[in-house]
Amino acid sequence: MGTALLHTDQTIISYTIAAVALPLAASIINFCLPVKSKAAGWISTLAILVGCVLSAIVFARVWNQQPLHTQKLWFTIGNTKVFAGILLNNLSALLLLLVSLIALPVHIYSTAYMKHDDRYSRYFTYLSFFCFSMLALVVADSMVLFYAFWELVGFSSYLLIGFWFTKDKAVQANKKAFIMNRIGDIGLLSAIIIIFAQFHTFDIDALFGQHGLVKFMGPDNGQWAFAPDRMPSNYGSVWTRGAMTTLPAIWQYIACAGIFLAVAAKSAQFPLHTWLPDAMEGPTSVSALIHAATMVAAGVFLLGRVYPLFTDTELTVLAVIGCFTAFMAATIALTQNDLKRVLAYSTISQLGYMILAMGVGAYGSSLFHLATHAFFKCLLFLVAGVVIHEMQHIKEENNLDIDPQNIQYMGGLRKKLPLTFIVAIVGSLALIGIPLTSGYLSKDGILIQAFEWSEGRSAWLKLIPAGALFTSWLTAFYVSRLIVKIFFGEFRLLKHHPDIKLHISDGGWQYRVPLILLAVCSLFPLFSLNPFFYEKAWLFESLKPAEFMARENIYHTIIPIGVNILSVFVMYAAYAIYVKRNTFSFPQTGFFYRLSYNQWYLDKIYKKVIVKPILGLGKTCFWFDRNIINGLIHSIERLSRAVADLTAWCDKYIVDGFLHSMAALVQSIGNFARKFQNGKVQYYLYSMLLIVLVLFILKILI
Amino acid sequence: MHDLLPHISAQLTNVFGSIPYFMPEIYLTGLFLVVLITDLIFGRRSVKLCKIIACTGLLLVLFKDLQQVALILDGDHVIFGSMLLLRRSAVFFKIIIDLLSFILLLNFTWDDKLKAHPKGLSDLYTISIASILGLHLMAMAINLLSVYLAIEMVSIASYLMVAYRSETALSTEAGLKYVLFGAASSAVMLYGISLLYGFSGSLDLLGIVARLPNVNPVSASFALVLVLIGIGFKLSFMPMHFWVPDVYQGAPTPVTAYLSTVPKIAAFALLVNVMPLFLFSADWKGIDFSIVLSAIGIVTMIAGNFAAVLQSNVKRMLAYSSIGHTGFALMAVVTFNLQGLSSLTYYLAVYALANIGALALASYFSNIVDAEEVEAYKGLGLKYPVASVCFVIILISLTGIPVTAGFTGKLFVFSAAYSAYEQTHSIWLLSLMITGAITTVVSLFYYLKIPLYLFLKRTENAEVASERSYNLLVLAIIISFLLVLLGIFPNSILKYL
Amino acid sequence: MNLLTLLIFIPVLFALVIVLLPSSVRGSFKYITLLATLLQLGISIAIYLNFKTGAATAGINHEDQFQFVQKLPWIALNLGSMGKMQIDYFVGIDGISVTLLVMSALVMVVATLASWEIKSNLKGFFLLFLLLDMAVMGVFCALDFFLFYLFYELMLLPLYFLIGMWGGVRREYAAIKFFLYTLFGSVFMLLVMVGLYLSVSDPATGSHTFNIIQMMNPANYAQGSVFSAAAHQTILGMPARTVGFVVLFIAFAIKVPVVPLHTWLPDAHVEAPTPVSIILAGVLLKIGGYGIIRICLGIFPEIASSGAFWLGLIGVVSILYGACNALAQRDLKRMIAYSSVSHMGFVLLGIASQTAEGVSGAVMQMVSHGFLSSMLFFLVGVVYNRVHDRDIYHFRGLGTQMPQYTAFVMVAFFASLGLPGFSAFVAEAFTLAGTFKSPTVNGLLPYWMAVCGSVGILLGAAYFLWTLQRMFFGKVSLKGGEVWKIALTDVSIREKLALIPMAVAALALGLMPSLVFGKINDSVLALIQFLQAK
Amino acid sequence: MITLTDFLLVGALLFCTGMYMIVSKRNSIQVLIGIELMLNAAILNLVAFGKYDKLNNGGQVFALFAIVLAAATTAVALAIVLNVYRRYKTIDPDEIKNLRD
Amino acid sequence: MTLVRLLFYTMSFIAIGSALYAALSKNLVRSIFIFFVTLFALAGLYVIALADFVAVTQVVIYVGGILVLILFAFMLSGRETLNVIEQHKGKFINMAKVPAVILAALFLAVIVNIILKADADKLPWVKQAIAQKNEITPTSSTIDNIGVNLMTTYLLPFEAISVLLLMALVGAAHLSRKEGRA
Repeated sequence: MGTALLHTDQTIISYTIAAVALPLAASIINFCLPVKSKAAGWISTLAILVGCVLSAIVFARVWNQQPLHTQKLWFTIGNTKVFAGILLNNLSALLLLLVSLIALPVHIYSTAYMKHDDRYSRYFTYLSFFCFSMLALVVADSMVLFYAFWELVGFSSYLLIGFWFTKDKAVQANKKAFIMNRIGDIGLLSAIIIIFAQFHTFDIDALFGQHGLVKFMGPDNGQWAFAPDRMPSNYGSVWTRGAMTTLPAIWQYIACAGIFLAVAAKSAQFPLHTWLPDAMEGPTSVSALIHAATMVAAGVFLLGRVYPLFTDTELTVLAVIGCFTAFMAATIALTQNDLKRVLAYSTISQLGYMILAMGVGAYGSSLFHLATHAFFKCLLFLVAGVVIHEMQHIKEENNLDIDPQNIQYMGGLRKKLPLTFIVAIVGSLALIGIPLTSGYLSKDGILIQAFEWSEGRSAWLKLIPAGALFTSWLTAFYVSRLIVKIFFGEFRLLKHHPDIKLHISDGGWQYRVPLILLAVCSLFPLFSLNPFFYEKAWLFESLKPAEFMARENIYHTIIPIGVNILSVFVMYAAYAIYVKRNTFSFPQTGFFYRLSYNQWYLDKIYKKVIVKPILGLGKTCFWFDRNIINGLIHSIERLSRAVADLTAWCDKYIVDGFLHSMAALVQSIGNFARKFQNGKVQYYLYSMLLIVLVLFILKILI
Repeated sequence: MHDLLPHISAQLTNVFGSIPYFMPEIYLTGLFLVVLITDLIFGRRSVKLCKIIACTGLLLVLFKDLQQVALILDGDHVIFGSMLLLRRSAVFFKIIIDLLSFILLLNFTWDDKLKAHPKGLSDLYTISIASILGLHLMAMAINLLSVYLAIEMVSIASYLMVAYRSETALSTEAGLKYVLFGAASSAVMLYGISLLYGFSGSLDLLGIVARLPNVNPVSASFALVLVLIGIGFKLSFMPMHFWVPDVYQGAPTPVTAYLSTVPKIAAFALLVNVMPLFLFSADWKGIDFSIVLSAIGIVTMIAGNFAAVLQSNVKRMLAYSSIGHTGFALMAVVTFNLQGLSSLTYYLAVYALANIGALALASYFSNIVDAEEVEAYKGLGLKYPVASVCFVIILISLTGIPVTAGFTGKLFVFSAAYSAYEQTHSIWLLSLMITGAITTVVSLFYYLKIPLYLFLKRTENAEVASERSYNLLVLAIIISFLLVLLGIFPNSILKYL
Repeated sequence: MNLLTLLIFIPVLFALVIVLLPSSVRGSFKYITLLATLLQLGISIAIYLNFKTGAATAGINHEDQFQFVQKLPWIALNLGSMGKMQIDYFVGIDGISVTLLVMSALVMVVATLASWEIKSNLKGFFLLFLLLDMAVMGVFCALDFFLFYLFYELMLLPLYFLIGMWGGVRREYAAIKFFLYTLFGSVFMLLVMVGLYLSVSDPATGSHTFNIIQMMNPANYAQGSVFSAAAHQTILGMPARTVGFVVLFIAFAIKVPVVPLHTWLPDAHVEAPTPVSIILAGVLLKIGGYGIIRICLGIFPEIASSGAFWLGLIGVVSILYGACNALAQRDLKRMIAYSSVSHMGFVLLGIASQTAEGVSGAVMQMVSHGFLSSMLFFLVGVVYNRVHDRDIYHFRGLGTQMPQYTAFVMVAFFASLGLPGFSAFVAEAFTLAGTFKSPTVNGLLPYWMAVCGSVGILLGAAYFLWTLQRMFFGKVSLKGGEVWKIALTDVSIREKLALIPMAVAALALGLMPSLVFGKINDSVLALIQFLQAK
Repeated sequence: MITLTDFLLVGALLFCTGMYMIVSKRNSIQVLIGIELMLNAAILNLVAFGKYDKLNNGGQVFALFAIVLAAATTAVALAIVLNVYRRYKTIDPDEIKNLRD
Repeated sequence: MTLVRLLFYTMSFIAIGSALYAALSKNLVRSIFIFFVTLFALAGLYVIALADFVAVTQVVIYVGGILVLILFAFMLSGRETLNVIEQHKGKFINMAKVPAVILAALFLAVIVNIILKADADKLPWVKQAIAQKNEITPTSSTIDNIGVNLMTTYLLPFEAISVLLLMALVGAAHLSRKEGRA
């Protein structure tokens, strides 16, 4: 409720609301349409288009301005008033624009991609609903609302992953995704509750804003106490909202852990990342939007929102985990043959970067990378979609029994799909972080700041930037492998099925326009006019932390150069390896090799020294992922099932058994009483007299 | 003789003065003679006539009872030279007894099996009128002689009624068991009375109470215990309850209804007349009979209710349940206060009403489908909905679930016990209450069996026997209506008690 | 005419109509019942709309703050030395009852719509149904303990027969189990009730009273009476008030139900016909929670505080145990029944926390669960009616077979597992928030209970999603083959009519929690204040 | 002088003999005789004590009533026993146990 | 006095002895006839207790009424009863009777105990009666006293028992009647 709202602010607010609500409206309309209605696609697209425009206006107005915050009383519970409102600052405005900007091409693309589906309008219902949730998540100002949309995002992702619900794998995957996300949600919920218990408010602005409460409280003496030294001179009215009660410090850690859990689940960080590769069972366009660009970024966004909550140590933990995730996912990506899986692991890896960046304090870079990554990863997925679509086409045309996503069957598509090839190259280069792409800008920022951060810290922490560096080379390798396998060399399917017909092309404008749009966005100009210095990017400049160090040290020069040179080298290596194998029949693809006289030698070195260990590492990591982490999840599942069975057993035999034994007791008492009733009157008399007498004697004696 | 001469006129004045307080009993005696003579003159064909006479006569008696309410306003009256004590509770007990007896007398001819008795029912009316006279005496007796006489009168009448259907084996068997058990109990009781008399030199209970403290307490207690056996036989509490299931099962159903209700009420009246005298005598050093009665109550509730769970014969089950109810009613007795007394009266009245209803319906089903065992009730609920619904209401009342009179009865007993507990903090009262609560749940086990078979079990044969026994049905409807009414407005009766 | 009285006794009037109608028009009974329930719904909504909020009408322990009050002398006996017995027909509502009333009325309408499936012995069914309806409404309105108890017990019998006569294969067992369990609780409740009655006297008349509101005031307890807080009496060596609280709590806990007093519930739910399951889950379980709030907390506030830990513990155990059990079930209805155990655990947890958030959350959870569980049971009934099978393993790919049905199922499932936007989310979140706040505010519950509670939410997701995946997704494969395929038609108009109000209600409460919170807030605050003051 | 205790002891012995009979005899009539013995024991007590109740004659009058009542009871009991004999062709109470749990 | 005492002991001995014989005898007929002896002996004891009217009543009602009734019953029930019972003839001590013996013995012990404890001759009211000359002496006639009492103090029981007897008569007659006859 920071500043008084101006008239113009009111317009912005209403624009924002419109931008958020339009997809919802589209979703509702689509829900009411017949299942196969083709109008659905255009309704959704229109909605997101208008939304996009409105977001852009909002962005322009809000960017680098005073944050806008407006709220209305939602409900009162006890003495707590729960507000609902909109908080627009740089972060949310950026995301608002980003999400709608990414969603637009994906929508267009989808109209073609899903054209033949039986449940066309449902798809757009879900998609629009997702957009709504995501946009609302971005602008929500209260933790409760934030949580609500956080879950709704997960829910719409659930719907979309399981869109082809007759596919068992898809259904398994969406269940897994939802439950994993749910674990994160519980973390977030706990965190929210803890924060609420500590601060008695759900207001994000009041909590984490400029004069946010969180900044002034920290673990102290075992209490999550109020730190007087952090006390602001002009502390706001929020302080007077009820007496401050303090929780034990442990709850600060738990709150952070909960938030981390939420981040890990949404942004697929170790150890909750395994749902993301499986989620690739959904339509590819969905993967592009949700599982590459937007939803998975929500975790990073959350971190951005609650950044002040984290203490230094906690941030370090974040960095470690981000680094590890990045590294692990990259190694796994090395050996995958499923096109989308490679991209999925790459996404995990890149998200790891962002978390790492958050951890090392590169708040701006992290978000910068989030934005750039959104574009090029979305692009890559759409490319994958085209490729898969065409492979599917081949498969259906020739009645083949192949997996259209397997890159082993592809190759040489460069000719058939020229546009796709070009944009794919752009996307990959951006992903690798080659200069002139947006990826270079953001990634280098992260690396440089990571090194800067590790200065003056424990030696072990040097591993973090080192790992990040190494990961970026791995990235270069697997991306090259992917591109080479798909677009270079021969079309390997022909080897097995020489007679197949290939009627494939880049597809209609619905395919081309998004690809081009995104490819353009993946280049540097959108973000910075200076293609080499990340700190010159406008986005970064607005988000950078106050104590940001200017180009003062060596890292700023060495790292970009080192990274890129080695990356190029690695790319070449990959190219050499994967194209080389087919060189004999396709000489035109191997001219680099032929130029080198010691190609065999290199090959061997590559194979023995680099490729094999790396591949081995990748396999190991994948094995680890499948068996240990997933196994852990499965064993937890099995354990919970066992617990469930145990409780069921308990219920049936112990709790109910108690009841039955009560019944048996009643029966036995009854039987005892009945024993006297043997029909003999003298026996009755005898019992009566004896009982009376014995009782009398006892009574007298006692 | 010369010693007595000066007293004779005073005695006679006392006798004549007592007569106004004795009108209902005089009418009953007259009624007895009229019925007897009708029976003798018209023989077997006189059933209807006897019934009409007996019932109208009983109404007259009831009227006289009601008139007595006015007589007791100025306090209790000891009449016939300390033989009887006419007091408020006695009058109410008498009214209840007569009212219920009226229903029961009506009921006799409605049971097909009893009606088919080849020797006719007119004798039964004669016997039962005499028995009612005995009950009246029992409710008022305050002298060992009148106590003994009243109990014997009721007992002998009961033996005869149980064995009445002399052509059937079960009835006779029940009669034999009853008479042997009863005669033995009364012999024991007489021995106790003789000791009591010997120890105190008086037959008058008040006199006994005054002098008994001078005797060795153990001896006095023993004599009292023996007397208690006699009363216990009528009340059928543990361990004097063994005869109950056999006799109730064997006796003709209307007789069972009779036995399980009115003598019990009268016996309770007797108990509340006799027992408090000993309890509140400050000099009494013998056994604490409130503890004895509490213990008996607990054991009786348990024995009756738990054993009933395993029964399959409806009448036998109701017999056990009546034992359980005795135990529960003892809870009201051991409070020994006015509230206890009125709650006891109410509880007994309601219990008796419900029990009569239940047995009337047992007769009803026995009449129309020859169902004695609960298994035979299978699926009858949908064929005879009205009767079955009444049965359910009546059983609910017996269990003590709202909104039936049984519930309010239970509630009043509990609250009486509670208020006594509040003053004494006696662990026995508490355990009585807890046992009462537990056995209520247990009682549900078996009471529910009947609705269970009536409604929940399905049966294949769909034929519906022609509905006869409208009388019983009407009776059951009236009773269940009354029970519900009393459940909602217990005030209407309770405020008088 | 007092609206509440009207609300309570409308079913009886209609029941009389049904009694008098001949069996030849049995087809109209359901419409008559529907009319009755709709009328009730109308009245309850009118009550809701006219319900005044504000601290002056908070209710709880101030008799004059209740609304729509009707108080008529009913049983007044002069017991001589024992003083006078005073039982009133005393109905009235405060914030806590009003929302439950509306919820119950709506659930009753839906249950009536679900009764279309009943084919045999219609007269009996609808009579019992209406009787049950009356009792339920009465319980929520009664402010005299005696009256409360009367209605409370009055529910037993109709339910026994409704389960026993129209139920499934093991209906007898289920019915008896239900009856015995509940009676067990209520018989002992009777004892405590009598004890309270004898301890409390109405300051206005001086006679003993069953008035619940008067029982809340420690000043009304007679000197040295059993339940007087000042007297420190003992029963069997335990403090009398503790015993009283525990006994009452057990009675209500059986209804709620909490572990380990819950085993009647799966049996009763599974065997009961759909409308009865709906009422059982939708309304009856709430009576337990309501009773705990109104009676256990109201009359024994200090015991409720000292025993809060145990209450909370039981709540947490119920949440987890119920969820685990649900996970192990393969009968759909049983699964949902256990999920009810789990969800109702939140109610207990919230109540135990004794914070405004916790108690509000608990009430909200009751209302929300009322709608959602009714919806779930209705949905089970839909499938069961078509093929008479409920085994989760016997179905597969129903999503293709019955798309609309699946949509409803998804709404119900996701709403139940606490998806934001639906009522359960708000309820559970605030229950947990209240629980977590409790250690700092009043120090009653430890922190870990909130954490364990949230694990319950997770488990909830697990079993619902598993069921969804197993039954509704994948390729169509049914145990009954083609026969089932033909039988399994999508939801009919009537079914939609029943389902949509529920879904809308759950959604509306999720979006506008103030619909509930607005009405209950003052009462909850008053309750909290009352509890703190003790 | 014959003391009261003497009478009482005689009565006690008779009483117990009667009690022995009612629980052990395999014949209803003998059981009845046992009951009569018990009654007589009581009557003996009454009569013995009645000696000191000259004015009211409580004991003796009670004894008279008891005798008469015993007669009535016996008559009824015998009527029933006869009926039992007709139905069961035995009067052993132990044999007559159709009514039992 | 000693004569009376002797008489008392003799009578007591006969009464108890015959009662025991009746109790132990397996033969119903013998049992019944020896019971005659018991009753006569008891009547003698009543006389010793100065209750001559009671003694006479005892003889008339018991011996003349009840026993004859029993004999009738016995004869009506026919020889079969006798036969059945005679088959049981056997050992004098039957194991099946042991519990009954124990019961009787226990009772005896208790009763004797309480009789001795009560110390009947020293009861206050007895002493008072002796002091107030309210004691029946061998010379006083009790019959007229009883008559007056029955018509005054005990009028109610006296009248009531008539109803009782009538009722018993009706009932017993009903039971014994052959079926089908009015």
